[in-house]
Amino acid sequence: MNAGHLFYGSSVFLMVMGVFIALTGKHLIKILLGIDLFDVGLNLLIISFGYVNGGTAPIFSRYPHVFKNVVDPVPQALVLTAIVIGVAEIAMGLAIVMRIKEKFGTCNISKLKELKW
Amino acid sequence: MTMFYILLVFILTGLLTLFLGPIKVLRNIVALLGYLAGSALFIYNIKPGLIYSLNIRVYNIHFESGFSTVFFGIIILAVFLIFLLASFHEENDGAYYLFAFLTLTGAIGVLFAKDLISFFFLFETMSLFSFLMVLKGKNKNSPKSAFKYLVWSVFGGYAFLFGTFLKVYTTHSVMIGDISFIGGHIKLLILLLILTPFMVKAALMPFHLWAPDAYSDSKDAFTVFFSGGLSKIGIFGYFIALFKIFTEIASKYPWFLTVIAWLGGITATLAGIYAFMQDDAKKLLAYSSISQLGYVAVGFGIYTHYSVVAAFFHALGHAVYESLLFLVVAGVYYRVKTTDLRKMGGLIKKMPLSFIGLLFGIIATSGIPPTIGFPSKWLLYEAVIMKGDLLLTSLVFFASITAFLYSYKLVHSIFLGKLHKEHRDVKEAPLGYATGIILLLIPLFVLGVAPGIAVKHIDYIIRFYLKPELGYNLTTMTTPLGHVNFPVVGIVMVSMFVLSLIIYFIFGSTYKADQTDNYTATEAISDDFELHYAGEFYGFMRKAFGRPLKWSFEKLLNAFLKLFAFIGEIARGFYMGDARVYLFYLVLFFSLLAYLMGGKL
Amino acid sequence: MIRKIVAFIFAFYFGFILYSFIYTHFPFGERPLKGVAAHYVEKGVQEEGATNIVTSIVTLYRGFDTLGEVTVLFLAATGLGLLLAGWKEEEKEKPEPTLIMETTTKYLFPLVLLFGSYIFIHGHLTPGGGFPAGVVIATGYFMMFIAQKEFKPSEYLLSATESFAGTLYVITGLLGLALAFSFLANVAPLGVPNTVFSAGIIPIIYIIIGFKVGSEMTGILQHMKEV
Amino acid sequence: MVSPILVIALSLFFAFVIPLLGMLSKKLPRWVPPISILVNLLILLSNMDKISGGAMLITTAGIKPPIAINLAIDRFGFLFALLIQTVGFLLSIYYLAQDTKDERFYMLFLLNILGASGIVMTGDLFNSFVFLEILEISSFGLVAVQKDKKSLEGAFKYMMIGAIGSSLYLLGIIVLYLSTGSLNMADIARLMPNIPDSIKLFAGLLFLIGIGVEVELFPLNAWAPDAYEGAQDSISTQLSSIISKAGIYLAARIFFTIFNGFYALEVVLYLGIITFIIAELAALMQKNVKRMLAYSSIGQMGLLLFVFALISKRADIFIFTTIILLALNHAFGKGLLFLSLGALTGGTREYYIDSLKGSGKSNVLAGLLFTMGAFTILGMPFFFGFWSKISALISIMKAGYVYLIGLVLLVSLFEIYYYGRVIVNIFSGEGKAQKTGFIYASIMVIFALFIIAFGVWPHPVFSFAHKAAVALFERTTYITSIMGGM
Repeated sequence: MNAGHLFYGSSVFLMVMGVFIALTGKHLIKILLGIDLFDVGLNLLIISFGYVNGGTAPIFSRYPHVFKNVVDPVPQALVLTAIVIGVAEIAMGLAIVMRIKEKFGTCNISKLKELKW
Repeated sequence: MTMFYILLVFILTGLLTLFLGPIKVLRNIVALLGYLAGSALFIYNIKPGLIYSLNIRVYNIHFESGFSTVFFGIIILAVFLIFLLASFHEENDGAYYLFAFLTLTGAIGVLFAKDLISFFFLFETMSLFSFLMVLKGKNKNSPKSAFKYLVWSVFGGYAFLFGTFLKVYTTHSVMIGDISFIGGHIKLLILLLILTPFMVKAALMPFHLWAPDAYSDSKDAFTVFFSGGLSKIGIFGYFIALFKIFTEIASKYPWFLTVIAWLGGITATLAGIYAFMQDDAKKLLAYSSISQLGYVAVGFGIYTHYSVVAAFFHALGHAVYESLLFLVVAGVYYRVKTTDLRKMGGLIKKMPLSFIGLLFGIIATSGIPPTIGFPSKWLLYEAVIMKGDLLLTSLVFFASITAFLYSYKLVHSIFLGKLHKEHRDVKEAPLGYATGIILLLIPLFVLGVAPGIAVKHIDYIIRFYLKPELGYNLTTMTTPLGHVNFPVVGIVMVSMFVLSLIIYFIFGSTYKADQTDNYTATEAISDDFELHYAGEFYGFMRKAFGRPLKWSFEKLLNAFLKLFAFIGEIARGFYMGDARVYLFYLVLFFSLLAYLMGGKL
Repeated sequence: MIRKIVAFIFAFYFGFILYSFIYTHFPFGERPLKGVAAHYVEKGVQEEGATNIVTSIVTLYRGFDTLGEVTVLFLAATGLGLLLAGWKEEEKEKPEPTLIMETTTKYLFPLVLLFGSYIFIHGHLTPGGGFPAGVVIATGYFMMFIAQKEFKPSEYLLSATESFAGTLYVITGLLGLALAFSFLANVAPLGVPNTVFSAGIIPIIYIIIGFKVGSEMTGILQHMKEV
Repeated sequence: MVSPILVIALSLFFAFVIPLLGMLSKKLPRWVPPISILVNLLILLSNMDKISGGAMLITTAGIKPPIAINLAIDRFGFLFALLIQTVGFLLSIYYLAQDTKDERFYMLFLLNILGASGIVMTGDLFNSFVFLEILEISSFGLVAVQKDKKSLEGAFKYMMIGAIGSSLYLLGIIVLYLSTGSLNMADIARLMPNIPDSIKLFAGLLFLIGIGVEVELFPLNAWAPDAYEGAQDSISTQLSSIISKAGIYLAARIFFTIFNGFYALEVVLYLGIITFIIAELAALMQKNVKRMLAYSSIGQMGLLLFVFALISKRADIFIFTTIILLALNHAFGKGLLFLSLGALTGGTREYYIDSLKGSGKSNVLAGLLFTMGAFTILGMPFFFGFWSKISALISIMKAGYVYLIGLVLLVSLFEIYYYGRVIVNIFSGEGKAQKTGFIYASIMVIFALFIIAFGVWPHPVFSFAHKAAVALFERTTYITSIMGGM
């Protein structure tokens, strides 16, 4: 069991759980949380991709003394974007769910059956 | 270039009439002028052998004119004139003329097309705008009939397109040209596919289902053009498919021709039977039109020189008398506002010119000399007999009998017998109709007496493809079976008629009665009581033929439609889940693809 | 139940495929820095003057993404506002905040705001930056929403801050276009690395982002709270 | 020189400014989208002759790619940008005439257009993800903006599938980044031969799902009918005319330019035709006209994708010309259909075929325009659809699937059936009298004019599409024009 199993494994596990919850959840908020979990797992996964053995954070606080061994900064920058996007998505989703609760009077996904014909 | 200009003139005329908006007189005049300009261009400039092509980046439009172009072009333009004359009296608006002129553009353009894609383009134009024309139609059923027509004609068009692509794929040429050299049986498939839209247009059974409804539910003036003019495109298509595209059909697949001949025979007979069972004048005429077009298919199916001449001539005749009949009915409708045969009668004194038109129309339909119907029927019978197919021969002869039956029903129900009370003040059909009737009566007789005028031209069209067997000059024809002189036959016929008339006047006992008189023997009946024999006309025939005809191709088609609907419901079920189900599709899709990739990952 | 089992099987199959793929092809920590990452690490400080490489990536190298990201957040805030506009207020029993909560938050609030400002000002030197700073500020407001019953920041002001910060961001980018013919180019002097006044426009952008994210997150929270 | 990056920057600026303007006056915000999009159009048009051969490179942050993000506009992307902005402009005029709307609606609308234009202009893979998210999130908002049951349900379904789809798209980007060390499309395309096949396969799969959701590919398109049906008519127009077009662009860019037709296209080939058949079958018996249009839209997209994927069987520029023609036809035709359907219902949101009876007689213009839209989708002569349909069939033939033409035409016959049914229905019987506003009517007429003008004289469109297709087809030119002569 090395660190790779831990980092990759836990983030993939989060993604799997997210999909599982989104597939089986009945409550809309639960489903949204499943999607969020999926996003979180993905973000963790991306961060773990950036790791370089023995690397440190890419912040050169003792400039001009520069470390040669740093982790990949790009996935971190990307994840920053991805997190914000995830937040925006969930916020939008929550707004929709709140309105659904108001209109349908329920958050049970199997009661949402307006669009069929 | 002229060919292109002709089409342009027609399109522009249509657009101009559209924008002239509410002024009816102006619209009519512009339509007539535009038509005249276009036809003048056609008649003076279109000679066989013109070529024109236009490049629009990816596609090249190729135009070419041949003898057949001129022949069919003149027929269609002539019928369109009759349509215009009648439509002056119709309720028309800008869109009406736009659609009509675009239909004409398509119809004339098809005759010019040299490559199959242009052909398809113009053919679809014609179908599309004639569909819109039917959609604008006169009664509640028109949209439904228009729908049927659209589906059928697009079905034909798509079959044609598929055939086109198969042809292009196998021969690497998009031009209308020979496919006989292709190996394998794919050429038969191509031929069949290319022939389909023409069988639809010419209403050959089993592709006729749209025709009765579409003919009877379109505006009366347009029906004249629809039946008389547009069906000619179907005939033109037979010619293109059987002579230009598959030149060696007779030697390679003779049975295919036999099938066409038989389909034609069956169409002629069955449509004839259907015709005399109709109680609506336009429906009756629609079936009669289908029946007559069946003869044309027989002519093409027999595929000898004089049978094809007969087919072409019959197409010409069909244009003349079918237009005439529809025109008369349109005129009658204009005056009495009905086409229901049970509600008319005794109009002979009120509308004498219409009566004469209808009378000679049905005489021509039945193929009696000295009218235009006779030469083609005569040739056709000879061709059938020469072919030696007894069954087909009897079928064709039987079809002629039905023609007598429905013709008589038509003339009797409308013009003879007792006049209805509410029709006492009916006047003769107005000027446009009357002019049309007179204009059509001229070729009806002239070509009946001197068919050589047209036959000469037809001979030019087909002599390149078939060994000339028919001898002809202006007024006579010689076939392997014999010789006929049409003026002589005509004179004999007329003198027989005069003779019988004399006998009738001398020996017949007549009692003069008013048209509204209820001529019963002893019982006293009030004047309101309708005694006109029209309701159960040929009731015994209906009893005889009705039951076997119940089973129809339409039912089979509906069953097919139900099957597709069922499949559609299943497909629709896919889209009926909730969000989780949709997500499940996504996961399933991922898993499936990943599984299929298997070890490669 | 069957649904759960099937979902379980497929979800795990998905995870299995993913895991086996990444584990064979991208073993953990064994990937050398290459391509753009290597460039950023080696040349980043000289080019942009920020010692925090992630920051210079976020604001400059991939600054266009960040602009998009800010837009997404803005979008979420407006979309939320649009969807929840005209919500019928229901009188709900809200738990009364305790005295301890009320008093603590009153004193904590300025400190949280200060901390947030610190983070975005030092974004190019230390971990952090505009986004975390904005969230920290929003947390301060969130605290106040919970603890203070009557606390209600002016929606007008929030919205104005949000819009103003957004337009400023775009204008900063356009400045680069005007002066250096490239959108979001670093036109300000780079200064001495590892000092507050360095790294050109990075601190400016992060300040703008801090304000923007702070006001947007607060706006989202306020909308949610009002429902 | 007006840099095309202003298209994005100024749209953003205008979007951010809307709340400020809204504080001044309630009337001002609605003028922002038309003005902004008009400015965008002018900027684009002023750059028209500067874009030739390869792609036009526009850097950000003053640094050359692949280090920094860049925009890369070739003729293909330019055509799509122009299409998106044109349709967007028409719709913005349409919203101008609508009654009191929340000012935030205009922001959402503007950002939606921005997201789509960003996708077609960017040269960076991750940047395209960001714009995709802008597009998607604004679409959820726009679909739900009606705030009734149907629209909310449609928006939720769209959101759920869209979120997971775009996450997988992101994962695909990361996989490509890890194996090439770059996020620039041209750079990745250059380095593509060095990537092992198994990674390509997996990344292709992830992209297939991410983009498949956007372009309504078969098992991923289940959200589409719901979202189309739930949204208001103009938003449905936007979904079909703008959003799916951005998806098509992305599909072409990723599967062709980056992956060079590797593997994923073959899946698209089969799925495209399956999508086409299933969607048309589903539309066959659909009673709700709007949902029927949605199915038809999916079907058209399926055909488009199928034709696009033919490139893996035969490399021919004509195939790309065809997909551009199909996309243009679909954008204008479907847009017209949705708008005129809205006019026919008179804003009642009653889309059942029976309730539409006679509406074409009381509102003749809308009825005719609906008919025109149907005709162009059906590929009738004198409408643009004819040329695109014929081109599609020619492409299929060129790729050697000549018997599939029969299948495609058979399925098209279903189209005739269900469109014909609706047309006949709206022109029969008597309907309630309704009026369409002048602006609404003129927007529809402009859509129709596009269709007819392109249909009657397709020459300019052909040459324009051909040039765009060449730009897409020559991927090495694209790569070298971005990365320099490497």
